[in-house]
Amino acid sequence: MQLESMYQEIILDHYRNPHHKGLREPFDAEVHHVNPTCGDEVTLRVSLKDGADGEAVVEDVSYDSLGCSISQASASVMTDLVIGKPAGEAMKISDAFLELMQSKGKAEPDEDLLEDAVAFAGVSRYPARIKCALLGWMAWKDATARALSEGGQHS
Amino acid sequence: MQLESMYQEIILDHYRNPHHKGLREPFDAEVHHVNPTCGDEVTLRVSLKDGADGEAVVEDVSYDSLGCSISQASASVMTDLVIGKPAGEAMKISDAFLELMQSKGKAEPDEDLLEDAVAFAGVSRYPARIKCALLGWMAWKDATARALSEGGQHS
Amino acid sequence: MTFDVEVIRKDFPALNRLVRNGKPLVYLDSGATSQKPASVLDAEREFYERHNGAAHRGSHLLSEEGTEIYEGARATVAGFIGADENEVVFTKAATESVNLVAYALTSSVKAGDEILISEMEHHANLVPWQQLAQRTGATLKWFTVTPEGRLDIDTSLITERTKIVALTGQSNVTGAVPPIAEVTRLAHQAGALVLVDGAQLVPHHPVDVKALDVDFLVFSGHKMLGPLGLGVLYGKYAALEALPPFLTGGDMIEVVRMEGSTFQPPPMRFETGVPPAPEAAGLAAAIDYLGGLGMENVAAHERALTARALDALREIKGVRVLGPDTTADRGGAVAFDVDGVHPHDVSQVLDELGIAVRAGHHCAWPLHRALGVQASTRATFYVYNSREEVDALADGIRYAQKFFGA
Amino acid sequence: MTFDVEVIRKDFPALNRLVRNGKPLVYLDSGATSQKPASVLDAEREFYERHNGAAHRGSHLLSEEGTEIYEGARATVAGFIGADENEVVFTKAATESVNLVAYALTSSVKAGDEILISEMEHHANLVPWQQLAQRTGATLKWFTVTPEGRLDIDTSLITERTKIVALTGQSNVTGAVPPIAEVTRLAHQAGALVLVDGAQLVPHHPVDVKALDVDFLVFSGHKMLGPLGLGVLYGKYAALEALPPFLTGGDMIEVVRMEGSTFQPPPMRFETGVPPAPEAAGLAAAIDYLGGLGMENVAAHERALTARALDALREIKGVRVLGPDTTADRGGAVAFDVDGVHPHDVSQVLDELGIAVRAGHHCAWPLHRALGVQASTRATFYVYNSREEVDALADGIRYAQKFFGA
Ligand SMILES: Cc1ncc(COP(=O)(O)O)c(C=O)c1O
Ligand SMILES: Cc1ncc(COP(=O)(O)O)c(C=O)c1O
Repeated sequence: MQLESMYQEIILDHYRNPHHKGLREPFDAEVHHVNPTCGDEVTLRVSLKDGADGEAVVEDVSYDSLGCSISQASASVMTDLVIGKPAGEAMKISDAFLELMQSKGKAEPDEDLLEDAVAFAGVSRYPARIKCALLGWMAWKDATARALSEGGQHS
Repeated sequence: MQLESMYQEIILDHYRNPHHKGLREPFDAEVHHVNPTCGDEVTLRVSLKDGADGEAVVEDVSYDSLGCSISQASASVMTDLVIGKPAGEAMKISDAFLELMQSKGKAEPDEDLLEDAVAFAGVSRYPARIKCALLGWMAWKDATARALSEGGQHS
Repeated sequence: MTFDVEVIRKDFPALNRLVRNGKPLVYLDSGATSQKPASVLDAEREFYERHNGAAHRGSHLLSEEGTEIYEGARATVAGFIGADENEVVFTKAATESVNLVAYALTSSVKAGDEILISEMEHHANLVPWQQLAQRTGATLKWFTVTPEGRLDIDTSLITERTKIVALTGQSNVTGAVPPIAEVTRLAHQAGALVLVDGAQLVPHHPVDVKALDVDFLVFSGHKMLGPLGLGVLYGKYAALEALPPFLTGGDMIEVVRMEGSTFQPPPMRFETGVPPAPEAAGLAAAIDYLGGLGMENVAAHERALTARALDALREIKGVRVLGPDTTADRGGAVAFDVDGVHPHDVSQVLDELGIAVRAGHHCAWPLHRALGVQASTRATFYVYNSREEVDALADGIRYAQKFFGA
Repeated sequence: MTFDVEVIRKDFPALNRLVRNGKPLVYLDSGATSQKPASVLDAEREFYERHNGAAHRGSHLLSEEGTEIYEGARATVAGFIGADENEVVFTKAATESVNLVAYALTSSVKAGDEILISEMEHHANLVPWQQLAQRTGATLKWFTVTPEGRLDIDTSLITERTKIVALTGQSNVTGAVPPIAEVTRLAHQAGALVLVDGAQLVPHHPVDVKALDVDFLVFSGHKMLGPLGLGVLYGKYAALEALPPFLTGGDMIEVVRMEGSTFQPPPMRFETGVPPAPEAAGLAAAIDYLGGLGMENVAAHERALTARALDALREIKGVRVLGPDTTADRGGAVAFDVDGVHPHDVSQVLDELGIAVRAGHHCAWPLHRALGVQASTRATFYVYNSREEVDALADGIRYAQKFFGA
């Protein structure tokens, strides 16, 4: 049975007890993303602040979502990884996660960078589920891009 | 070589020396038919008159046409067969010819009824050519039906 | 007539396929696309290896043979549904067939007219009508569904403004079979046309278009043992004749001049380009195969499997079947909700066990909303499915519940 | 690189076919549809026998594999023409591809706008534009042809009112290859879109869409060794993105509500229904086959055959070749007129000798009118044709002349 390689304990934990879930104020941008094949959806808010060096920092990510274990757990892990990070660094993590998902199970994920998110390596062998794992990340990326393009007014 | 079974001498004769060709006056109906795959065309006129028993008789069929040997010869043979016949009898000949064409080379044509037109039996084995053989006949049928429906004013 | 699944299965090469870790394939996704018997694959290949000339186009032997096979397939399809040959139009799929009618009606539908569909339609019989309404200013109306997933026939929706009623012949989610003949009678009284989406009906039940009296019936070859890439639009000849062409180009024309063109009568008017004759040969072989089994027997076999599935799922705590709970007016699509386990997770566990089902809204999103679920897991049955496979499904669902602690 | 026709022919099962009275088949009708190598038929069959799940739809193994094969084929097609993957839309044929663009432009073309085509178009790239003009009130204009069958480029026809220029990449009658890159430059300067009908170009020449810079390129798989039932629409991503959907239904949607729907970005926006993945697998195999030969070599081989045919036909009294008399900017379609023998009769005699050609106007009726003939006989060449077959054609024409006493 290969199920355990996809549904690792860490994923099921995040699924049962998602972190940072629920919509919170204040926020700089809110987006709503949908997975067209199953109707899974996420509403996600990003709040940025100016960091010490003037670079935007992800102050908070809050979300409400409906979806499968993979999409729920992935959103939860994502918030752990990006909250508190400078936006540029968080984007890099997001890119690394995207790359991992497109690797067809063949990548050696960077555990220092991706932390709990390496648990999703097994998902990348199931093309139909990659969209699930990416739903929250894509929403975050979209919301953050919007918040940044709204002229650096992050508070 | 099976060519001779399609291009019987009788067909080639009619092709080289078509009967009743050329458009003539007077006429009760004129039609223009086209074979959409090759652009072959025929303009055909029918003149009817009232017969002894009140039934319409085919007085004249005249036509102008562009087309292959089969379509030219077939139109020529057709005029020989229908001119001078009561419309009902001519329609029967036309139906018999249609049936022969749809027989895939398997019919025993009625030589008394079809006369020279039995020579086209071989054509019925070549589906792409059946339309050629029918072009003139269909035009005649159409023109005659129109002439008849115009209220029996045949002179 | 014996209906021996073990014998039938031998005709389907794909069913020998081993999946995840060498498990035998339990294919319960025929509602998406069916497997093909070898005779269908042979017919298609034989066409390419021996008769591959452009049908309707050449005057050489291959082209003649191609034409005969293509037109022979049209006759086979016509015979299968009780239509005349010139009432059968080949398209690429049921979806194109619906679009063809919806586009061709553009010039005869006006602002203020109404188009009537239902909440239980597949997107293929829904979005094209939204688009027609948008193009013309007509109003889209719809029958809702009852909590059991049956059509809620509010006859007041059929009025003299109704131009066309487009309804599914069998839901691809709940299996519900609406009373088509009855709705058709009402629609015709009001002067409306009727189109039935038979994508899930024609593969599974005997269908006689003359008895149904519908104006248009659409379906796809690939859901009835035939190849992908070929669909059918049946239309009463007069109904087809009243439509202008849709896709235009070669073969469907009568005379072409730069200044304008005229068109062939149906069915040629609606078929353009080199015809998909190999696929038509395959579909004819599929229909021969189904005819050999007998459509009554096919329907009875699926009814038995569906009854068994409904019984088995009823016994699993936390499982709710969407749609009718009995096999009355219900075909073999069984969609369900597992409390606490998302359909994607259910289907993933089943897939790992070798059981192929579908998860999501199955291109029937409004129906899922109406039934109060976001998505569902769906098993669909066909001629090659066995009772053991139904039992495996039930066991698999239990295993998924255990795995996710639901 | 050696190009050994005898070796190539062994890959094509249909070429072993004996025709009329046991004669070997001389297939000179690839312009209508090409023969298929066994590898293409194998790829399609392998799909059905092992990976037949609905692509894009299921979350089970077969469906995953089907999706990978389908998307892999898209990548192969993209690579073949120098496009990006998301610029390749699968349709059922070149004809549908043209119709897709013509319908999708409906809302952006207005009365007073102009659509520019040419007199040498196949009906597939002609009638859809007549229809678009009719729907929108736009004016259809066209380039005429010179007596040699070349495009007569009257640049004054390209104005700021021109919305789209739709031109053939290679005439299916005369073989003439218009200066696409040049016309495209002029059209773009005027702000018009450019669509090229590549049905006879892509199978026979190396094509790089980036170099041509056209906005849309359409072609059919079945004319390039692939299966019937699959065509391609290439579009620059921005050009595709500017188009609304055409065929609507499942898969191409984003969110569907009864009240309205939203749609996916390209290429998904233009593909609805269960995808023709087996045909796509076949087309990918066809492209692999052509890639193995090398498109430069394919073009050179056909050029040699065409030169030989032009030379041979020039020597037959009473035969007139339609179109250019040399191979400069000319592909391997050789249509001709035989004085005193109708094309149907010529082709019938050739067929009796085992030589398959096409007779008629080849879906290019206005071009035939422009060249002053009612119809013609056409031979078209491809990778598997030999010099001996060209010689057989010339001998056959002589025999036909004798038979009819011309
Ligand atoms: C130049 C040209 N364009 C378009 C087409 C249409 O191709 P299809 O029938 O595959 O759509 C053809 C072939 O018939 C052609 O030769
Ligand atoms: C009820 C129903 N209608 C229409 C379709 C569309 O069929 P296709 O994708 O073959 O066009 C389907 C299948 O997906 C269906 O189940």
